[in-house]
Amino acid sequence: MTQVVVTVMPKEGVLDPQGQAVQGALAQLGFAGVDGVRIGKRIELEIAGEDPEGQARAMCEQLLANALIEDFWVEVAA
Amino acid sequence: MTQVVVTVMPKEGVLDPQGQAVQGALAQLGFAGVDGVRIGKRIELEIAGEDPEGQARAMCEQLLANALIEDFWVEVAA
Amino acid sequence: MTVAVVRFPGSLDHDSARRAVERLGARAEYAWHADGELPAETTAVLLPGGFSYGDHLRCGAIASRAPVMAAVRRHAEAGGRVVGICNGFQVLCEAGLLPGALRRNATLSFVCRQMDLEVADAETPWTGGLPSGAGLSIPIKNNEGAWYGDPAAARVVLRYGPDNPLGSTGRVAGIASPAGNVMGLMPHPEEACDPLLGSTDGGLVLSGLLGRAA
Amino acid sequence: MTTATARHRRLGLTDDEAARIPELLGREPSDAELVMFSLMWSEHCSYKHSRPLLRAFPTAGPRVLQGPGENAGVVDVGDGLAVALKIESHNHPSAVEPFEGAATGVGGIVRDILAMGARPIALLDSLRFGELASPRSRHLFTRSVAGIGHYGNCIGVPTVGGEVAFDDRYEDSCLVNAMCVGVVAPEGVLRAAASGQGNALVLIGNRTGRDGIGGASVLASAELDEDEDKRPSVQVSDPFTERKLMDCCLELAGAGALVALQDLGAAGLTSAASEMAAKGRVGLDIDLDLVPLREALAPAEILVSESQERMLAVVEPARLDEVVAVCRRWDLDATRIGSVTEGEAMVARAGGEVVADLPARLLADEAPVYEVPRHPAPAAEPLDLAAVPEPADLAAAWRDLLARPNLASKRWVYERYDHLVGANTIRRPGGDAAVVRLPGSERAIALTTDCAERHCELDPRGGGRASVLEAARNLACVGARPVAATDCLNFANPEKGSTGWRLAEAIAGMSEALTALSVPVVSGNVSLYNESAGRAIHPTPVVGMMGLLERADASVGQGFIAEGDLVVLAGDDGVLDASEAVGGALGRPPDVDVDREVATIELVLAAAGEGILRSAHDVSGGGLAVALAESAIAGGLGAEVALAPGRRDDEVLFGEGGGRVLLTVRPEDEGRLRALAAGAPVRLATVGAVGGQDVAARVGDREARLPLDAARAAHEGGLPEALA
Ligand SMILES: Nc1ncnc2c1ncn2[C@@H]1O[C@H](COP(=O)(O)OP(=O)(O)O)[C@@H](O)[C@H]1O
Ligand SMILES: [Mg+2]
Repeated sequence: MTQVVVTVMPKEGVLDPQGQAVQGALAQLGFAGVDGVRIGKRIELEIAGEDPEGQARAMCEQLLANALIEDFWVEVAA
Repeated sequence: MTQVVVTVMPKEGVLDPQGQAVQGALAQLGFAGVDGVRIGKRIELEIAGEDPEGQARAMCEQLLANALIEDFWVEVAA
Repeated sequence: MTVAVVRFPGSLDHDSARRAVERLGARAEYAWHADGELPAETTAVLLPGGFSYGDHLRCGAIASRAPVMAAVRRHAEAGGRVVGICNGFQVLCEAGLLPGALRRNATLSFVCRQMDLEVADAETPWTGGLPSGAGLSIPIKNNEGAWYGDPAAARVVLRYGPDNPLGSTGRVAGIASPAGNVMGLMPHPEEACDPLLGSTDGGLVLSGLLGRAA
Repeated sequence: MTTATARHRRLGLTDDEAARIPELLGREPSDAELVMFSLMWSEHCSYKHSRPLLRAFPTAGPRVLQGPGENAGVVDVGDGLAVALKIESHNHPSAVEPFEGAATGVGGIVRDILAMGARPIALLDSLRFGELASPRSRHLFTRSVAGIGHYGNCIGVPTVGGEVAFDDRYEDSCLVNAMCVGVVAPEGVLRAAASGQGNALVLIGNRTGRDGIGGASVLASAELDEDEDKRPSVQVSDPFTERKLMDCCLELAGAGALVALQDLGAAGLTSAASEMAAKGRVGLDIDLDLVPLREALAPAEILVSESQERMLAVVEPARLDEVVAVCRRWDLDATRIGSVTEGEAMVARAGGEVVADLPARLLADEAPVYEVPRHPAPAAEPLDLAAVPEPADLAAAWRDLLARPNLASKRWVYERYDHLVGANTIRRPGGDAAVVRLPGSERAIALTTDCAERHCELDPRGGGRASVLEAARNLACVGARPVAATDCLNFANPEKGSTGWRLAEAIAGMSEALTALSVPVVSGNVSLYNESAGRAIHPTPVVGMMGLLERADASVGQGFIAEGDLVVLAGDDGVLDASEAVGGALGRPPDVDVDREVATIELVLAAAGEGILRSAHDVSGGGLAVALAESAIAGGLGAEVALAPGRRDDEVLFGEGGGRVLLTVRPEDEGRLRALAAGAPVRLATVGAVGGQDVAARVGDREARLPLDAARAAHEGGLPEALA
């Protein structure tokens, strides 16, 4: 089993209403100097077998990310 | 402005229905050897002023994470 | 006329959709997500609303990869009529059968509300022959109903009036494929087919299921 | 003190209770047994402080198929249909984590209905929080609403009604009560009684984890500010699994594949299994090693885990494969964890060892019962109007009332709920009661929840009557005859002060009104210890009531219909005591005249039955003026009324109580309406007519006038602005 982390973030330029809302809420709580809040997903998986990174990429392309609105990257635990 | 990344994950032992559902879907798609899928949030922010890491922790405690069911950690871009 | 109403785990509106289709005088048959084929006599397909697979990951994403969707795709590519309502619309976009994606509402909340819609394209089978600009009243109820995409690249069939709480691009409420045989919309026509429930405009949309294949 | 006694106290058992256990068992309990007793004998599971008082409720009636004592009550509504209903609290979990607490509260009540073999068709929620000026209360309120919406929306059961109120007294102890209603064929009603020696005990649904361990005894039966460390791990809701559980269990019930069905709620497997065994007077032999786990757990933990989205079924061996196959098809775990045995022993094994072996009834039925102290509270004094400043500008006061969070439109709440799914919602939230068509029938049911908590604070018996009568009036206003009730008694610590007396008085008052209405209580729930830091909630006996319409298309709305219709006020005068106008539990409302209020309800039902009612609206918070504005806003039509002077103008306009209903009829039907009232103890006054784009009320020579748009802006804007 290899520990793999997939990160999925809203594409640059695609506005992120949730991120904006959180930014507003933080300002309300008194966190003045906060900007550029963006919220994405961190997906942790254990993958068996060959080429866990390649498998993870395939999972992203087939399911985990929507290329129209999201970017993703894959990290494999050393 | 300092680039800060906050990661929020479901606590160990706390039910993660989303992870369960995604694991089931990956199996259906033919990704046999996948296990322990857990899904959390990655929050990117730019923080101005002193001690961005400390500020980010405070944000987690007050808003970004729910200590009862979630763990969080903070990374500051070098 | 037999409309296949597809059921995924977490489908919620299949029963109301079935009743609405039967009101229009057609037969309705359930199709099961795990089956690779639609019922033999299927003439049109309806993907109902709901929270398929709990809306986990992205709404409609997991359902769009279910075995039955291959059969739905073949049906659509052969020119057969397909309508996706709410979660069904999300499934069609995730499956690439319609352009764009459905994102979190601008309100960041679930919205259940009767909506004023207007016909943006009178040439598809999905507006009962109403002229462009004609009005319909159909409820919405969703969390991720903001269509995002290039309106120019899509065939916009229905728009919200000035009140667009979801914040969809170009006030889009429903779009069709270029040929018009595949339709997706966030409003719930099956909730607007019975005078007792306040509106029958939904029947105009669902009647698109009964026409001949385009 | 020995560590053993220290342990039973940590588990929440008194020394007397701990001493009773060896007497009942004839030996010392095993550790697992002690844990099981501590949960089953908690207030939440055993009702040990309230059971004797609950006997006062009327529970019988010709329609009652199942009264209190099962997972939910069931009433026959004709047309070959029965309806199951129940309301339940999830107050303490919601105070700890409002989103998950409220969400799992909905999940729990839905499983209670499911356990009767009924298909859930409607949800309601009754909520109480501190004033919205408090950030904590805003957080608890908005997150609870989000949690209720998340769960109800995701399982596809419409949330068609409920109520929300804000009062300082709920600042530390918010209330989240959820009600569910389901339909079932009378012959299809399932029960929880296990039977059939050798039958299989099957656990269906989510895997078991450390969720909410100790929840029942700790969260629901002790004041929250005691030992923080007693707080169990928070239960996370999984509505997707719940929906599959619904579809699956209903398919199994429909196929007649289940001998008995029971949800796993408080005290988890221990409670579900011991109640099934005790009800069926049989034994159960459970192998804990077979329970599917999410993480490693000790046997005692498996026995009391409150992991959500699980059901326990009794299945004949011959049908076991069929049952497992259906569950697989719904992608649900279904595991045979034990069998029904002879005798009455509930046996639990782990690793080949017996970890518990005791008569199930000791857990389910033999909990100690306590008489609560009943110290009457000193009688409150009627309001001294001289001390209440009279508003100089009545129109401004009217507008302000319409915008008060307690009276403003609750659209902000119910638009976050799918109140339509199922395509049966005939009258949507926002009116006096929701109307839901019974699938496959010409009939419909009406649903409401109500409670007059401020009245209860000042006069628990009168408030108990008022709570029941308002619920019945809300149903009558949509044209539905009240047929059954469920109740959730939210009170403070019954061992302290006058709380025990208030509980008994409220139950007595509720019972008087229920008896007069011939409405039985078929199910209910008790939530005590709703106090902390010395602040106790108002006595809050929430009434959930169901009414029946013979014809689904015959319901009545609260909105004005047409210019020229006459506005008729039925009922007696209101007062400012305990009113929103004075902003709290002040004064003492006059005695509630049950007979007169019931007569008014009967008149409304008779008029609705003859089809002469154009609109009907219960006069509640904010009095006549607010009811008038609500009917005008709902209908998009104004009205002009003139009211008899003689009392203070603000009391005439904003006074509450008196069991009043605001009706409209065509001018030609006024005579018929009066004829229907002839001889009945009902006061009828034709006060004006529908028309124009203002709402205007004259008292003597003083007039208050609001443009409809201004009234709507205040009413719709009140809640969003309080949250902004
Ligand atoms: N928490 C809630 N959930 C769903 N609907 C609600 C809620 N609160 C209020 N409503 C809707 O708004 C209506 C009016 O609320 P309210 O004026 O408090 O009722 P009433 O005064 O008749 O008890 C309710 O009957 C219900 O339909
Ligand atoms: Mg009312």
